[in-house]
Amino acid sequence: MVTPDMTTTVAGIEFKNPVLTASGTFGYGLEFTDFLDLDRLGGLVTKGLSAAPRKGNPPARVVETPAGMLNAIGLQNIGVPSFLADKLPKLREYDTKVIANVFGATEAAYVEACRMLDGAEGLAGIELNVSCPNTEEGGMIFGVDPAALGHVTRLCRKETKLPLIVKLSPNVTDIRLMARCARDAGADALSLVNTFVGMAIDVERRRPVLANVCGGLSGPAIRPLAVWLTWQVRQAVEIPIIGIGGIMSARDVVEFLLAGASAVQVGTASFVTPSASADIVTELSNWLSERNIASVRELIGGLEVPPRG
Amino acid sequence: MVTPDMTTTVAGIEFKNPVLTASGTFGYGLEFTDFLDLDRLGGLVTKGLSAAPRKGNPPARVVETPAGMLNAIGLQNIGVPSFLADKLPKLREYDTKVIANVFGATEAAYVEACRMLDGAEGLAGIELNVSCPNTEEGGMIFGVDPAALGHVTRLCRKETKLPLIVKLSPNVTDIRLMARCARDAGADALSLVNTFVGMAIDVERRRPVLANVCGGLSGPAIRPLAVWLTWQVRQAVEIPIIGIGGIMSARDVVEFLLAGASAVQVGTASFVTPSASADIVTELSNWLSERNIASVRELIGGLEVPPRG
Amino acid sequence: MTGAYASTAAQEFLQRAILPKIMILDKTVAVVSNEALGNGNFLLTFAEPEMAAEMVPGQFFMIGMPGSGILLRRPFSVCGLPGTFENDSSGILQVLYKVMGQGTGVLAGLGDGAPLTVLGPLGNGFTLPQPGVTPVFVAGGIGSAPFPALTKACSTPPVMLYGARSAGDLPLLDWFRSHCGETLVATEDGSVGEKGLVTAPLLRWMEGRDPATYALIACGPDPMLRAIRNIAVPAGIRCQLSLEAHMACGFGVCIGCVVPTHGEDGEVDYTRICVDGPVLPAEKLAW
Amino acid sequence: MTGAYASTAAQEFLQRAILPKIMILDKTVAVVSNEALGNGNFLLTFAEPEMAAEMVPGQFFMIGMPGSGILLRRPFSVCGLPGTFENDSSGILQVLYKVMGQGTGVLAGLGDGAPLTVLGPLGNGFTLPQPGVTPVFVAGGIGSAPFPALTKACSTPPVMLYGARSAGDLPLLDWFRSHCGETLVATEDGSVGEKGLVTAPLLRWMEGRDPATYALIACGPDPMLRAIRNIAVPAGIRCQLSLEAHMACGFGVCIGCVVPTHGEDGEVDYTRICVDGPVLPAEKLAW
Ligand SMILES: Cc1cc2nc3c(=O)[nH]c(=O)nc-3n(C[C@H](O)[C@H](O)[C@H](O)COP(=O)(O)OP(=O)(O)OC[C@H]3O[C@@H](n4cnc5c(N)ncnc54)[C@H](O)[C@@H]3O)c2cc1C
Ligand SMILES: Cc1cc2nc3c(=O)[nH]c(=O)nc-3n(C[C@H](O)[C@H](O)[C@H](O)COP(=O)(O)OP(=O)(O)OC[C@H]3O[C@@H](n4cnc5c(N)ncnc54)[C@H](O)[C@@H]3O)c2cc1C
Ligand SMILES: Cc1cc2nc3c(=O)[nH]c(=O)nc-3n(C[C@H](O)[C@H](O)[C@H](O)COP(=O)(O)O)c2cc1C
Ligand SMILES: Cc1cc2nc3c(=O)[nH]c(=O)nc-3n(C[C@H](O)[C@H](O)[C@H](O)COP(=O)(O)O)c2cc1C
Ligand code: FES
Ligand code: FES
Repeated sequence: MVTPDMTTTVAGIEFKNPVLTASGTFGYGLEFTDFLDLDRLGGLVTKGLSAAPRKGNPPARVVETPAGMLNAIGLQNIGVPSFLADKLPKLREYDTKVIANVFGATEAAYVEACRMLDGAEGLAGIELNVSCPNTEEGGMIFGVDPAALGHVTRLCRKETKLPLIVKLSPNVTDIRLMARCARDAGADALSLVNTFVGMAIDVERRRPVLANVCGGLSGPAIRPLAVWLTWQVRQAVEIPIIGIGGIMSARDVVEFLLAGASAVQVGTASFVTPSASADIVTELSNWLSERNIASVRELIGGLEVPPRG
Repeated sequence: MVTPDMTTTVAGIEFKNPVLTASGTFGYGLEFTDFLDLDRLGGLVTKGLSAAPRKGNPPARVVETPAGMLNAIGLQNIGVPSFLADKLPKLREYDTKVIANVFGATEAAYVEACRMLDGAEGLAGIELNVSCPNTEEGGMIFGVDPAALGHVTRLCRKETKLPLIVKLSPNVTDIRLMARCARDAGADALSLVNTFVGMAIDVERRRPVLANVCGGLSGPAIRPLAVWLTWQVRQAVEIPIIGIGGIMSARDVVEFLLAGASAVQVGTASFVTPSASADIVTELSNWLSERNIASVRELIGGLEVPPRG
Repeated sequence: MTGAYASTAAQEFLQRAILPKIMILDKTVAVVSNEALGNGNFLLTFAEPEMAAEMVPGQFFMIGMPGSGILLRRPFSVCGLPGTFENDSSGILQVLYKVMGQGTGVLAGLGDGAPLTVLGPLGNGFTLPQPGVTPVFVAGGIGSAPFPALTKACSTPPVMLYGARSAGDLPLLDWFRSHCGETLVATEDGSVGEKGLVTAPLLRWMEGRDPATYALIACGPDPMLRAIRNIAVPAGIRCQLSLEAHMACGFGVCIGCVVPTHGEDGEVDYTRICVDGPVLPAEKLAW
Repeated sequence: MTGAYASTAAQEFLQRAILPKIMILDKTVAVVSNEALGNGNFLLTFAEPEMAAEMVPGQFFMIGMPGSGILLRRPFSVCGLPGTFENDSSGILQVLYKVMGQGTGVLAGLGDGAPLTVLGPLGNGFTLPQPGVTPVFVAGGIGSAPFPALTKACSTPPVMLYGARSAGDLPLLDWFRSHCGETLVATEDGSVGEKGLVTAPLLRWMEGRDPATYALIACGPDPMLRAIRNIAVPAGIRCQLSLEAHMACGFGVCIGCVVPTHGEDGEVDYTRICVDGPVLPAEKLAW
């Protein structure tokens, strides 16, 4: 049994393993210290941050659906200044890569958040959330309009020397087009996917369950869709991909790696089992050893597509 | 307890109840006579028919995913002539509405299939499948390109006096645009949704599970997405909608009706429980009686969206 | 006067909030028993000594049903702590639940020995009224769940006001009758107690009493909690409400379980009830 | 000669196919027992008299596990019909299964009394060899599942060639040893029987024998079935293969479960094995 090499590099960031936690599902990281050792993770992505704090949507904000959940949190967050003052100093004590997820209602707001974060000690990179479906001003337009996506990416690129990861929306006809726009505008890597827009109805009250009417679908239900989009983007661009969507186990991680992701993010699973991300690191390491796979990087893009017939 | 009025009208077709079966999940109807009385159904939609028979994709063609399944059947079918000669005469013996689902690799093939079906005795309408993700020639381009959709719909509209239902693809950035194009081109009604494109990987063999690489996701997993798209289309056009996606129970039917559908189609549920469609008719009738709702039509578009705050 | 009591309640609340934080445990336990109490109400028992040792009344668990296909865990208050229903030393814990939908439906089908994943202790729990202050409980139906453990923790025998739609929805009535100082019942259909809402006997009980001598603690459906808030806050009565909200995580990270509260800036804040609740002083709510 | 035997097999096959169609039943049954046989193999027993009365060896069920979150049912051959393992009149049916993934994992956890949804009889079943023709079974691991019922239905004692990776993967070895005319075993690791693939003892057994005196019936992994097809078809030996494919429905409507076969037009056809199989004459396969 080999002890597999779990390291992977995305956007110039060296991760000790390919398992990161997804934005909005891991708070600011510190909430999880009861459940796992943050040092075990490849990295963590913060809750979406805006230049100023935000209060978010009225409740109800979450509801379960078959093998998934809808959320319409509305990007409630403490704002970049509080993150830099209260959270990042504590996160620096851990040996894991911290990535700030950033959004804005306008291009100027994106730019301002990136500028505030640039040069922050202990920050490994910025992930631009151009794809949150849950607020009118949450950047959805940037996620579905190629020109808008390219423009906001280019502006943010100028504001920061940090590695820049653009998180794509799945709610588009052709994600390859969006991937190319983000790359051309200077993205170092892409992460995908954010949630799919969905809706649940309380049939007795004849009302949407969520106050926001629609919400974002996450969880195992979306995994086959996310794996397909990862594979599609892999064909379209050469920059690294972080795969996201419904990952619950090491097997699921391997699916994304084979489809072309260089790392992954664990989202909803952390709500179900708070230690899920760290558990998956252990499970993945064992999975590789059992199969005598020396490096996790061997799996990246390793999907074989046999000729038809 | 009232005996509710279950009738509903879509595209000028009067259905005895709003529960139809979805194309590709109910064969040609006759395969289900062991399990239910076809007379109980509002209607049935045939497996997708092309002018000439087709052999479909190599196996594996189906695989389960969380709360869903992927299929890449590749539109294997007996062709319109066999349908007219062997199936339709037998279906005429039942008191239910038969709708032919039609597709083609080219505009000419769509037109030909519609022309062959026009005037067939016992056929209540045609559903154009412009949205099958599983073959290179299966019409996906018509499903995602507004101009192509409008054009093929217009051509088919000219070929047949039968009510024309256009079945939309969910794999688009803005389904409202597609809905408007189909309506402007002469569609009497819209049905939505077809399957979402997805992929599953056999991690041991490092290959796609499906020989076709990708497949279409159906089942409960997609229901929140389909309900949202139904509601979106409801805001965009006034022609009737048939709601489809993950319906397993009467409660799910009500969700689609409230979101704006005038009828629904039951798909994957018929694989899980062959009598599902008829069971749902009974369950829906009881659901209405228990709540003293006199007509199922009261539910259509009945969603209340409270003001925010 | 209103202000004085309100701030007392808020102060007590803050005291509770600065207690040293207890570690949240995530355990897999086996069902010890899952007793049907009629009308879809069940009493679920499992043993988890470490959790039992730390938990206080008003806190809750997130309970998962592995292998059921249900994704998220479900929140349930602790109903019985060791000593509430029986004296034992094995860390027995009880949950009183009602079948409402899919998750509770699956739970109701579990037999002895079935595995559960249990996350807890979660939330803040109740602030115990000072000795000499009479705790006045107001419970609506399954909202009675947290009160057995709380009854045992109170130094003064509480008054229980127990309301529900019908007799079958008062699963713990006998227990409260034998453990509370006084138990007043109201059912909407009048099948037991007086006919109507529980607020009617509550108002009668309050009549002429000095608000300094008692404190309200309520748990039940939102309309009931609103009605009680509207009685208590203007009258300056100390009042804690145990709230419900859809939850994904239960430990503060999804920000899903918020309720609108009065923010310091005078505007509405959204407060997570899984960490800052589920118990909030009535005057905080901005419904 | 090749042609002659091949067409006999095809004819027999067609005869079977035009038997009057039997109604497919959809029933909810309770687990009678779910016995672990080691190495992830289980023998599942339930009772369904109506189905048991109609079913023939080689047919299969689609089995669903309500409340498990598993969407589709899973296909399993009938292993035991009334009288196969025990004589009883209560319509006892058995399924032999191996834990492979999520569905079989859930199945393995079910206790007595757990509900199952069972659809059947499905598929065509085996064509019984004529009296005097020796049935030669070739089973790979869990592919032995349909053979107990078939053994009992044969008028001539069959020869069993039983192959697997290792001793633990031969769950029914003792049963076959005491019910077949002859039982030859091969394991890849040599832990029981000869070391290697089951085709080796098969070829030795066939050596010098007149193909008119026996008929092959095989069930197991695809590579094994292919090897047997490649032995049988060129030699003109009657050979039925019981196939597997991913299934959604099991009764012919999803067109998911196809295998490539030689079509009448000389091109490849896709044949649904849930209705036109799972048993096909080896010469039909266009692998
Ligand atoms: C802090 C807290 C303590 C609770 N304590 C108890 C208790 O002791 N006993 C008891 O019977 N119930 C209690 N509840 C309510 C209980 O959690 C819900 O009844 C349960 O989640 C319903 O789940 P379901 O799957 O059966 O219903 P479904 O309606 O099928 O659930 C769908 C979704 O809605 C959520 N949901 C539905 N109703 C509620 C609700 N009232 N509150 C929160 N989420 C809801 C579910 O969690 C799930 O995500 C408590 C809720 C909270 C927040
Ligand atoms: C006609 C027929 C008869 C069968 N009889 C038996 C039997 O008697 N005993 C037994 O142990 N097994 C039998 N199998 C195989 C059995 O159906 C699979 O092992 C089982 O479906 C695996 O399900 P899972 O959820 O545990 O595996 P997973 O791999 O988690 O299943 C994922 C999906 O793949 C499908 N799948 C996976 N492996 C197979 C397979 N080998 N064949 C078909 N579908 C598969 C599943 O049905 C499911 O849709 C039979 C298959 C067929 C087609
Ligand atoms: C409650 C919740 C909040 C989220 N908040 C954010 C966010 O602030 N920024 C962001 O980019 N993605 C956010 N996401 C999306 C996740 O990061 C992730 O892309 C998505 O949940 C899919 O992964 P999963 O299926 O593993 O959960 C959120 C998801 C959930 C469920
Ligand atoms: C196996 C399978 C085959 C299908 N074939 C067709 C088809 O031929 N034509 C079509 O328009 N839709 C086809 N569909 C899509 C269904 O009609 C339906 O739109 C989809 O399955 C979503 O509904 P559901 O979630 O209830 O299954 C097929 C779906 C499945 C699962
Ligand atoms: S339930 Fe997730 S923050 Fe409260
Ligand atoms: S399994 Fe559906 S057609 Fe065979």
